Amino acid sequence: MTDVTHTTTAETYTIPVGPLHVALEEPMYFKIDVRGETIANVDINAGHVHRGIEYLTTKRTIYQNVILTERICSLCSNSHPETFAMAAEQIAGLEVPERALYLRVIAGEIKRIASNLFNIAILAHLVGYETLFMHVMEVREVAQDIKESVFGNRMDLGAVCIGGVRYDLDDETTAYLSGALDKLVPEIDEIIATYRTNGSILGRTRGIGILKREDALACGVVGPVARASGIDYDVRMVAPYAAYDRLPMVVHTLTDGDVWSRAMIRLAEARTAIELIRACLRDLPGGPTHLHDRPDIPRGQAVAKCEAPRGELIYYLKTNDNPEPERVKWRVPTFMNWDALRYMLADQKIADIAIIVNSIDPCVSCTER
Amino acid sequence: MNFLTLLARNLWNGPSTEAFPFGPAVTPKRFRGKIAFDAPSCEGCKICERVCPAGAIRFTKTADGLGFSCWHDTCVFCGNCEFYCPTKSVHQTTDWHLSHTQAEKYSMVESGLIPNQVCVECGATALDTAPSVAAVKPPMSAEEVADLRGRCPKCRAKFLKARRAKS
Amino acid sequence: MNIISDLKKVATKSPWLYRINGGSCNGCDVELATTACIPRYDVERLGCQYCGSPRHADIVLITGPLTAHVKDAVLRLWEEIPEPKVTVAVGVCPISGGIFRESYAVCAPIDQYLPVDVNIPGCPPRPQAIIEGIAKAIEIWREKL
Amino acid sequence: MSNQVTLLSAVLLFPGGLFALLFGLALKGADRRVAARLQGRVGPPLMQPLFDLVKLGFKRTMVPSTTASETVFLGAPLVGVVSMLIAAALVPISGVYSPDPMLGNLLVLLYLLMVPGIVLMVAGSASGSPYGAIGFSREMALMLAYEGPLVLVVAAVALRTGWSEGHVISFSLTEIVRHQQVHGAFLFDPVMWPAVAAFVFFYPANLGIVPFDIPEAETEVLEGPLLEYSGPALGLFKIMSALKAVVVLGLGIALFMPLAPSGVLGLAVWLVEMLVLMLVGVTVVRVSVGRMRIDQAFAFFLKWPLLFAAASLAVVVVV
Amino acid sequence: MTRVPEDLESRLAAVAPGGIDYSEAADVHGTKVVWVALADKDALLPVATVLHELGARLSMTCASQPPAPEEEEAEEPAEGEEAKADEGPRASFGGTVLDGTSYELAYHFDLDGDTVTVIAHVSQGGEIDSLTPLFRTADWSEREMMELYALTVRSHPDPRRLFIDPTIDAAVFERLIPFSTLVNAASTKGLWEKILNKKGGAA
Repeated sequence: MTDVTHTTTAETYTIPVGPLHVALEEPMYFKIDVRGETIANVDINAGHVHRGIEYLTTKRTIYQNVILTERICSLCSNSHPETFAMAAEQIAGLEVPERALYLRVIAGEIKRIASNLFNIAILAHLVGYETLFMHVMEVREVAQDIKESVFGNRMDLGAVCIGGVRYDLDDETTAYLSGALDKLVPEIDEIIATYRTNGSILGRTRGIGILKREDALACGVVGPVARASGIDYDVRMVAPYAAYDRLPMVVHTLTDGDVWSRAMIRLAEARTAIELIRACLRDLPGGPTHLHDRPDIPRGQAVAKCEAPRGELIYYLKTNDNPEPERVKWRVPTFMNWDALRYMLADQKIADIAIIVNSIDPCVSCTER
Repeated sequence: MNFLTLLARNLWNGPSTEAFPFGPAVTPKRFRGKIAFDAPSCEGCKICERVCPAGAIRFTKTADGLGFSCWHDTCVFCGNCEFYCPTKSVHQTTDWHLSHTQAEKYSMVESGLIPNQVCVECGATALDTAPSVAAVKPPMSAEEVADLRGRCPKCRAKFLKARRAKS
Repeated sequence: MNIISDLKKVATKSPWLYRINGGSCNGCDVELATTACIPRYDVERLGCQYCGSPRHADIVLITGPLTAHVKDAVLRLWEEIPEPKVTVAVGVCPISGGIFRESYAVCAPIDQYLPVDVNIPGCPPRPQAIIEGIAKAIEIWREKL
Repeated sequence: MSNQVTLLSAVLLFPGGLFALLFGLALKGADRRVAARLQGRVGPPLMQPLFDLVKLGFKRTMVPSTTASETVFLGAPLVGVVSMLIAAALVPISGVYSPDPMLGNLLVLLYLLMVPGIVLMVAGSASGSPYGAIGFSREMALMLAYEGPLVLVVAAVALRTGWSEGHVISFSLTEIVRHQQVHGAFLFDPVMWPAVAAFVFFYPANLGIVPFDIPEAETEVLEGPLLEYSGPALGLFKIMSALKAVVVLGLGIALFMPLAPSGVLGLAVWLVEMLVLMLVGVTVVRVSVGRMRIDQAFAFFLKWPLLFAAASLAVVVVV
Repeated sequence: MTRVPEDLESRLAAVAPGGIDYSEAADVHGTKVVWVALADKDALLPVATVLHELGARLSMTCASQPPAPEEEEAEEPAEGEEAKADEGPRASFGGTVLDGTSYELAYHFDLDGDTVTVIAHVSQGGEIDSLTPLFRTADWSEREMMELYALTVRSHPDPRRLFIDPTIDAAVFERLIPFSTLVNAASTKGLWEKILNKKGGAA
């Protein structure tokens, strides 16, 4: 394991990054000891987005919680209610209709496309490459339009309910959706080619913020961060849920573990997500989209997990005889990946701080709840 | 170098900027915007109040009847109310023009009133809610529903019981 | 007198935006970034520009329910923005606390701590709604100049 | 007496002062608008930089409590503006205006061109913020990197002019311009091509645009030295940078392609040349690349531009 | 990384002399979910060691304070639950009194997709061993347990607060959950009076 402990000496001085910093989409606070332009030590001070949601979940009914968990974070806002609902369905032994399983995949993968493209765009922004940033964001707008036209909101889909999904696809929306995907495919392919060859991007991301495989295992990192460090782990593959076992899933891995690898994994997954949605549209079975009424959730406990855009998301739900759950606990991918920043930032340049932090696609609002 | 082609394409195709705010903005049909309440079709079950995660919906009992209010400054536009409403008397419109000055903060409310009525049968004062007839078999005709509606909950139950006995 | 008011009119063509995240779920922030930075909405048409320093800001957009941990930082930052400025609350969280109201860690509504001029409810508001709100803010800003 | 009036008007009205300021703002506006078009946007109105400036006039200047010295904090941008006003009066417009020798020569201009960088450094450190400090060190590193090649480029031009005019070296911009009007622009002189190339790299660095906007990188050091400035004081920096754009581009034209008819037509041609230089050399560059890291930029300047400039100089000396 | 081995129950039982309550279920895809309740909380570290050797990843920990069972046991217990009812409803497996003040700690491990949840009960004011020597990732999870509950994690390397602001009192969950009167997202009365008044004024 790499040693990441450093001592502060006379030549170092401390710069604060955050808590409100333009380069960081969200408030977080690093104290960084630097020697010249090189990072000597990083201290992460967390808690700026702690809203006490775990406490709130025990004050809301299970049906309100589906929406509350959606508001934990807007970038993975479909994964939270989906996993929560999966846990509740497990406790109640509910059989979710087949059509709903496919519709859940569609909602999840659309969020994945938008979320990954957002991260890729921000990378370009941090590199100072505004045109590329705008271009990727424009491409992402196609996914945003899908969300708004099919689900009714650009961020929070409200797709999932306990026992199924709340939305349905009719002929019009299906045609719209597949048309939009056809538009996305060449654009994403072009973006992949750009990130693979562009000198400005390569110069700032290759060999930067490396996380070695053994360090990645020690930190227990998940999602694209793990897969970029050569760890072949994807919840959709190892513990299939929804309809993933019937879909052409591909897990992408790279071995370099640098900022660029993580970006390329995200792009590849956005591309795969399109194929998954297309497969869903092709195989979409008929039938109801959700169980009727509001099923009772009896006393019990369950663990459920899914692959959010940033990695494994796990929920623990414990219910008793009240309409409110007794305890809801979840662990988001960034919770695991954050700690790995210590390894990635060691001995890097100040200029790369934001780029490296962004490379784990940090979701502070998820992590701090 | 494929980037220069993108620049050229941008120049050639012209700006992709939307006309808004100088022109109209496109709103998708399914957009989940402002809440609208239709009092006459409401059954008064208050399920919307119970499933609203943000506490934006509140029913208040007044001298005139049962008041419905939804405060848009705390509503999260999730659509739970519409999804669980048995009659869809609460629904989301596509209206997103919600920005307002601070002075208007507390008037961003959608409200409605389910008025009181006098029961045609027993003369008691009761709410003029829509009767819950979706599960009634055989289905009721419009006249029957209107007839049922004029009664208080107790007399409605009696009415339905009598109808069941007949069929 | 006339020249001053003409100049003020010119000045309102240059409202610079600054975003403060008071512990939001990202939704409003991402939508703000989208609105402010991408060609589809291009607020630079209105002379708007996203700025990196609070000192350069004219219109400050606050998102999030103002968590206990971030409250002091937000208030301090807001103080650092030179007058005249217009404060806009984006999303229901800063306006009322939204879905997070009554948590032990949330201090919303934000108007208890600083004067808010415009509210843009939504969860999150769509970019067009944000532009509409910014237009309202520019109106108020003209009065304040 | 009349000499002084001419001087004063050259500094305050034309070609420096008001004229250079308005033209510089228009150049910046054109840059922003064309950049927007290249990015697929509508973009701001042409005179947006002017609107910004007017707006900043209405805002309050706040002096941060961390400031070491208020005088230095507020004085720095003023020094920057004054230096650029003088520099603008030093740039010849071929066929229209040649600067008074009283004001100085090419060497003075080079020194004046260093002032904005120094002003930014002073401003950054006076603001007392850690980002200002990083901005300071980056600005210094960048200046060290690009001043070297620039000096060699200027030396090459000065030597080539001087030798063919019969003396060793000429630091008079007027003479350099006249020489080219007679013997053809250096732009078309193969010997000078490497120097032109080196100069092309110099001016984005000097103007602080991508890929060399490292000291002001918003996402890294939050606009660095300018972080703490607001209101009119920030406006002064905007004025400084608008003037600097005119000076640097004007210098480029004077050094390499001062071919123009005289009179109003000459001015028009000069304006168009400036605009084209701005759009091709600045706008297109800044929208099509990302930012370099300071160590990358440093290494870059010590490689290609230095090599090019040295090559030109060597050829000039040998031939 | 390996999946849950066949003999996991016996392996875990071997290192937990106090006894374990083991149950295992698999979903349609064969993904296993294992629940292991420990009779003795001090068996946590040896049990975790076994899982660590299997290549498990500590994916989450959750502390909770189960409420005291309500006083309505008069009605007949449902079938199947009889055995549990006989054990005495007031104590957990292992005998920790469930009076609303004791803690239930759930440690969720991931074995290449399978989930193993180890549950330990700790009485009020008790201590639990830190898993940080085995799992680097336990650090934050355990800090979180400590800031939410009045619980001590023995030999934790960095027992500072993690997310919660210092101005908020310690053990916030114990203070708020059992005793709070706020329920069901109901908005405060004052707020609604403002809204209703405004409406009345406008009409």
